[in-house]
Amino acid sequence: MSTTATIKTKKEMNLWPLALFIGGGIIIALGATGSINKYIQTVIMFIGINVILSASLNVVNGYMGEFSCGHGGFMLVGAYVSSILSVLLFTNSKWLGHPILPPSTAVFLFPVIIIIGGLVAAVAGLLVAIPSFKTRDDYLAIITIAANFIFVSLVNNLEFVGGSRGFMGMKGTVFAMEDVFKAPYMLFWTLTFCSLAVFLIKRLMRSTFGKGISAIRYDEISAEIMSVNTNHMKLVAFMFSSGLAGIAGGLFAHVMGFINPASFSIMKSTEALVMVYLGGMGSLSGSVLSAIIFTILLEAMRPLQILKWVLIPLMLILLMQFRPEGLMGNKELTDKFPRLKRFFTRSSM
Amino acid sequence: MFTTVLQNLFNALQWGSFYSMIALGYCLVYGVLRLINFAHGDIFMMACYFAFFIATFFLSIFLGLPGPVIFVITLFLTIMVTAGLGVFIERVAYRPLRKKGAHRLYVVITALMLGFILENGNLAVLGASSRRFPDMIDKVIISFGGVNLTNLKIIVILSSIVVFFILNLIVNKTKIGMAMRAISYDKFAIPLMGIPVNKVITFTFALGSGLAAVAGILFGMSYPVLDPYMGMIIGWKAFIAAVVGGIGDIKGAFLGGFILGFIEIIVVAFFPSSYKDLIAFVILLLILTIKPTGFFGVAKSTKI
Amino acid sequence: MSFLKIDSLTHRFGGLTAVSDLNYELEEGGIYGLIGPNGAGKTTVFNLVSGFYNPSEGKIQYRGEELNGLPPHDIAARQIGRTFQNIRLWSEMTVLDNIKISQHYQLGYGLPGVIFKTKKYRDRERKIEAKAMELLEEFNLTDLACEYPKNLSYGVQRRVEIARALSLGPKLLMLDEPAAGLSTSDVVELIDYIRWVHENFKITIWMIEHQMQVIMTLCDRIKVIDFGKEIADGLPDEIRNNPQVIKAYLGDGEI
Amino acid sequence: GQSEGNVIKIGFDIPLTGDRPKVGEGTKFAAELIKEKVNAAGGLEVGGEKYMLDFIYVDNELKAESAVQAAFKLIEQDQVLAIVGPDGSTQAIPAGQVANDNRTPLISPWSTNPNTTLDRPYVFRACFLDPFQAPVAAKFASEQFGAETVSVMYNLEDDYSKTLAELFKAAWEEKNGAGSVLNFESYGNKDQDFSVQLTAITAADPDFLYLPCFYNKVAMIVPQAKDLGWEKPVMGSDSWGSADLVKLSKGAVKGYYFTTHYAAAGAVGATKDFIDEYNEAYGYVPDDVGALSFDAVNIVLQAIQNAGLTGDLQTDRDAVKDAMASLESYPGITGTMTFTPDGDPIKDAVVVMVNDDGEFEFVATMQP
Amino acid sequence: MMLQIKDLKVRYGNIEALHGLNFEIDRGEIVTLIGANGAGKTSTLLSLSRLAPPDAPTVFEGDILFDGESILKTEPHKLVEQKMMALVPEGRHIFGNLSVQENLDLATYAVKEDHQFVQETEDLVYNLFPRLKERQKQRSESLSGGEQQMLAVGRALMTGCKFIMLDEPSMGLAPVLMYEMFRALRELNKNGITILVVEQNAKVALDFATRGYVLDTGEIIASGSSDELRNNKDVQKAYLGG
Ligand SMILES: Nc1ncnc2c1ncn2[C@@H]1O[C@H](COP(=O)(O)OP(=O)(O)OP(=O)(O)O)[C@@H](O)[C@H]1O
Ligand SMILES: Nc1ncnc2c1ncn2[C@@H]1O[C@H](COP(=O)(O)OP(=O)(O)OP(=O)(O)O)[C@@H](O)[C@H]1O
Ligand SMILES: [Mg+2]
Ligand SMILES: [Mg+2]
Repeated sequence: MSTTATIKTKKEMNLWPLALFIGGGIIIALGATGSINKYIQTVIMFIGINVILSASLNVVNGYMGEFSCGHGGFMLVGAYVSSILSVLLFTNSKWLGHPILPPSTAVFLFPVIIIIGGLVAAVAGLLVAIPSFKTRDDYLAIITIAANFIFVSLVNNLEFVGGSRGFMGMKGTVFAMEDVFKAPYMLFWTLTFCSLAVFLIKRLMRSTFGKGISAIRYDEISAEIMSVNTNHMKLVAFMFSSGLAGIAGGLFAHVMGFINPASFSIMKSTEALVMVYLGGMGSLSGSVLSAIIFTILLEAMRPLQILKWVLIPLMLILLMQFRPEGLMGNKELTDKFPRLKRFFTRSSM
Repeated sequence: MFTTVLQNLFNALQWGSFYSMIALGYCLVYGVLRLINFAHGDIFMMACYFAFFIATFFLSIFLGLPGPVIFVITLFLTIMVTAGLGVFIERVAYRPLRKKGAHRLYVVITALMLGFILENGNLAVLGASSRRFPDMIDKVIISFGGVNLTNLKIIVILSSIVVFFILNLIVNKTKIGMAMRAISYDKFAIPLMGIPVNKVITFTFALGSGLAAVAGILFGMSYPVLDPYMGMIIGWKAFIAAVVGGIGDIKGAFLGGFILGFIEIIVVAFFPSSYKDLIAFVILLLILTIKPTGFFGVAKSTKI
Repeated sequence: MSFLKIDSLTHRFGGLTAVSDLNYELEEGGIYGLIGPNGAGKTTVFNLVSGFYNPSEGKIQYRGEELNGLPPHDIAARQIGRTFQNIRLWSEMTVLDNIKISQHYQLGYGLPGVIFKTKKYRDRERKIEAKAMELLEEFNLTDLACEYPKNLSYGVQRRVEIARALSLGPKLLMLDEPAAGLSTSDVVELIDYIRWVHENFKITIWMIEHQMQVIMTLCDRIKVIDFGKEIADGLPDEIRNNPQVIKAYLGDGEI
Repeated sequence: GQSEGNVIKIGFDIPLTGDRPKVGEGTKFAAELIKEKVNAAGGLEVGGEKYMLDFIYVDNELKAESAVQAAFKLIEQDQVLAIVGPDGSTQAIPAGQVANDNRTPLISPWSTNPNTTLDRPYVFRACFLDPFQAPVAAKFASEQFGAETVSVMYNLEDDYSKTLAELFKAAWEEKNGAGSVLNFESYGNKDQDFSVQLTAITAADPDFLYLPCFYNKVAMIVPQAKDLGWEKPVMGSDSWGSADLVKLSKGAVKGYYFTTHYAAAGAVGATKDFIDEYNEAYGYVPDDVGALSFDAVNIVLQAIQNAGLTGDLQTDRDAVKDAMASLESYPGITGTMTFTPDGDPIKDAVVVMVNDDGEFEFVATMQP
Repeated sequence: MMLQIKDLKVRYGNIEALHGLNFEIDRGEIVTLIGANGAGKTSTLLSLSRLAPPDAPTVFEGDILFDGESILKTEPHKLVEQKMMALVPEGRHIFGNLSVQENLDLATYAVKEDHQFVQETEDLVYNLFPRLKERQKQRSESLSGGEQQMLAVGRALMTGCKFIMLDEPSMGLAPVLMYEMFRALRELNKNGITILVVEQNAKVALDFATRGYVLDTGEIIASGSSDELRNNKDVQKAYLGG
């Protein structure tokens, strides 16, 4: 039995990222050959972005059990930072003048600016991480909401990035890359970052270090008394989560080619929330699943116009009636379908 | 200058009154179920529409009736209907989840979804154009020394205070109030005290929604342009107000409403108005960082 | 220099003084009992030592080092383990994880370590895993390694909690009413366990208990407090026959 | 049941839900009028052949990202020949980018932000730009009220309102010197109480108030201003032009002026016909969005007729775009239009007054 | 017979916890239910008090008769309202956010009698546990473990029920208090209150009760008067630790 227990932990291969990598590869190939049209491609890109959003929010709301409602705010930070960088570095724009670097370098530097966006967002995460030492529960929820409002209205007042008029020109960077070599860059990067995010979260939550985060969810006091530095873990959780949100933001900005504060309002955060709880608190595969379902649902029901916004909530409510723990509870897909696990384990040996 | 300050004082009082009344509704439900009833803002919105239809109906058939009478009738009926709506929502959406022992945040998400349904359902049914709330009480502008007040402003401010005292009485002095507070701490033992849990909860929702109705009517009269999304942001902010006051505590919600009202209005009065949200929310964030359980909330002293 | 030294420890909750001017000395390797009527302040003393409360007055010294003002996790890292009056396991994490997590202070790697799966990370994880499995073995919980505590019976949960406290590798183990809610047969078992732990791990044990059977058979020395003040201190027999203690705590056994 | 050959697909990327469904509705209704008519007449005559019109309405929820997806859907999935919309600049700017990248002509009825069409050969608009409307308002105000000082109040989160406010401020200060704008107050999209801003404004007591705001906000602001003792005139922008304005404000706006694209009251010829048909069909006088959309759609159809159809989608898209760019003084119901190289129409602004019957009465046609 | 349990089978989800219990209690008796951890004692009391899942197990077979009437369909709060039975639950479940006094007041929610009755019971409780009197105004979550236990018992008394079930009342109580409490319960019993007490500490339980049932993994394996049980070899071995 002791062996099975050890095996169990060895079995925790990164199944999801693997699946994503494979799937992603195929999709990119299809995209490159133009056998799936741009519309489908954008839908896929938005799925990727939403997966990052829900999976990262799940670290705080699911695994750590706090109720953060301001994810959109961190997305905004990442989006603006990486957008400004990319316009500043690679393109010619009214706002920021001539490109600082030869545009062709974008091909290599694009992921870098996205990551920088993520890092800045992570730092922005301190705005809620530090209060979280003393403030808990719904009081903390309010702090996160406040943070969201703050970021949005801050940018609304920043003239040099266009305020409420929004900020644009990131398409230039994408073109710059395509000039070097024609390929569905955004598709590639969204899927790559998406799998990377899932992969990292999985790793974190499998490690004893990361399990300290879950310990906070189930009993913060005994966690602290059992030598878990809860403040530090909160810091890690919040910054990690908001950092990933920032990355999602950066990708979003470059897919859209135009961003404005309104796109990252409390509504965005709400969407992320819905995806997390729909998937199940503390279930990574749940988050991924729900992000996919949710995005496709939103897109598929577009023709229903206003009724869409009545039906989708209705469906979610019903779903929660039948699955009061979300799609997956706090289980992973592999816990539900052991066969799947065996398949993946074999394929990942 | 002085008149401006005085004028703004009244502006703040009126605006704060609305936050307070809605916050109280949040606070009631939260105080009992630890449920952030995000649908509350939209129940408030529905109340506006109910009042709109009821009032227009009565105004159109009883041409003779004086405004105040119609106002009272509308008030009464709207409270009834809205309370009904609140109870209905509790029955069909929240109670089943409770029975299944779902995590409280799933109920919160359900509440969010219900909000969307109310908003967009309304839009789908009533169509795109906004509605104009009928005037039931003729507006009287009272001005003294450059300060302009409407009779409505005064009614609003007074109502919020009255409502608060009534509520305070119910929650702290009556047994059902005590039961409400007890449920929030430990539902398990409630029946063992001979208390019908569901009755208490139903009562709570009726009360909370009734409150939203009062707020709704007065709001409709003060800001007569109705649209389906009017409840959303004011709802969020009222909830924030409730929390800053110390959520679950009636006093807290009441004062929290006014605090937020004042903060917003002072900010607009003294800074470029575009900084309203920015500064207001920074202040809130600071308050909660310094006082982690708001002004009146007591920290749940964990005994180990 | 004594192992644990408490000088004129006082703690107030608002108006109420839960612990007042308490002095205490533990020598390494002993089994000590702390008893007293309900609300005497026993648990509070434990909470003060483990850093959950900061003492209003007085000093706590552990192996020559002052603990006052240290956050709980730092105190734990100085190898003080404890259990709780009402079990506080991470009810929805596997027993194995429960045991692993309390080695948190020994990790020695951080987020980067996890992200890049550094060598150190892999070593540590392996060690932690091994140690955890070993402990489970010793407490014959191995079959339950992947169970959730919430699905375990009360007695077993108590055992898991002790195992968890031990995986922290404590030199001092504080047990708050370990026998509470155990049936008589389990209590007998528990007594053996505690004795075994004491010998096997060579550690100092300090316990609060209301079941005299446990206290009297295990403890080398017992302190009795009431209203946060010491009313007696001595060997089991002295305590058993101390009239003051009988009056305040033990009672006459009449039903 | 139409076979590919004789159908023309035109896509609409418009807000049918979200905060301002009324706007999308206006566009949709106007388009429907045209479609009914043309199809009733057996289709659109292009190069001797009759083509049935197929209009595809996609909701963009008044969200930027949604507008982008909608654009992609129309271009890639539905294979439309051209796109009408989005109405708001926030959606039109990114959607325009998509259309331009994918070489599909797009015309926005109502987006007044310069960036929408800037450096985008495939993107057009049917309305004049803010830099045009603002000075007109300034000019008119000083002539009509002999005003020297003004207070401005605008919606911070609405780039339309904000841009216009700033341009007006600039124009006014150029006329009457710095400091002639006494207040420059703003509010948020979801605000309902404006008493503080208005308190400040009434206290400053300017000659008039400029409100470049969406009509439903105007309907709230004006009465609140009057409650606070405001008696001076108020001037607005084209976003006032909605039948609902008077209803919602309970007539509080009567006697006030605003710059717009056309005057409903006392309109003649094609304009009047349109208004009557619209009113007939939907029970209210069309907003200016309706009117502009009407023109937008007609411009597209006109361009198609001028260009002719080859059957190859991309060639036709390019052709239509060129045809639109080369339209000469097209007689729209909101004035005659010729497009600048940027794709912006050159047309007159109209100033109207809300008369005592609550109609929008023609006052003057103006150039800055 | 006041209370008759007929062939009671209950389950949590699909885990069967009781496999057909049969026992009865008459007015004025003191009966105890002893057994090891997980034997099903709590489950029994919970099913008697008719709490709904997930708090309590579901009864899927058998019947519970109170004065000959089945109470399977009766809601839990009705049982208290009609003064049938009160339960002191395992783990206390006091209302931590209310003061000690409020906790006691709340327990009289369904009491229709005049003030006097309430006043008397209250005095009784405070005499029983003077410690509570001292803490009257304190937020009850900050009470010590034992104090909370006292409050829980006191609360059950306030409901005015004539039949009280206690689940491990001695848990966490100091010896002296434990004896006091059992003496107090005796007193109550003399005043006509029927008592069913679940205990881990079989010695004490049997000293206290007149009759007892021994429960093991959901079944009654022995029953009889306290003395019979005390002298029963298996019982001694398994539950009296000797
Ligand atoms: N957080 C708190 N706030 C206020 N008072 C408290 C708090 N914690 C404990 N007390 C009070 O301090 C006193 C001592 O509490 P403590 O839990 O130490 O008693 P104890 O000796 O452990 O009793 P028991 O054996 O019943 O557990 C009690 O009277 C209790 O009411
Ligand atoms: N909520 C629950 N869900 C599933 N099984 C449960 C639940 N509660 C109890 N059980 C199971 O039912 C059986 C009886 O539990 P119960 O608590 O009645 O025993 P007990 O005699 O009260 O034990 P203790 O003396 O430790 O309180 C046990 O095997 C337990 O595992
Ligand atoms: Mg204790
Ligand atoms: Mg039990």
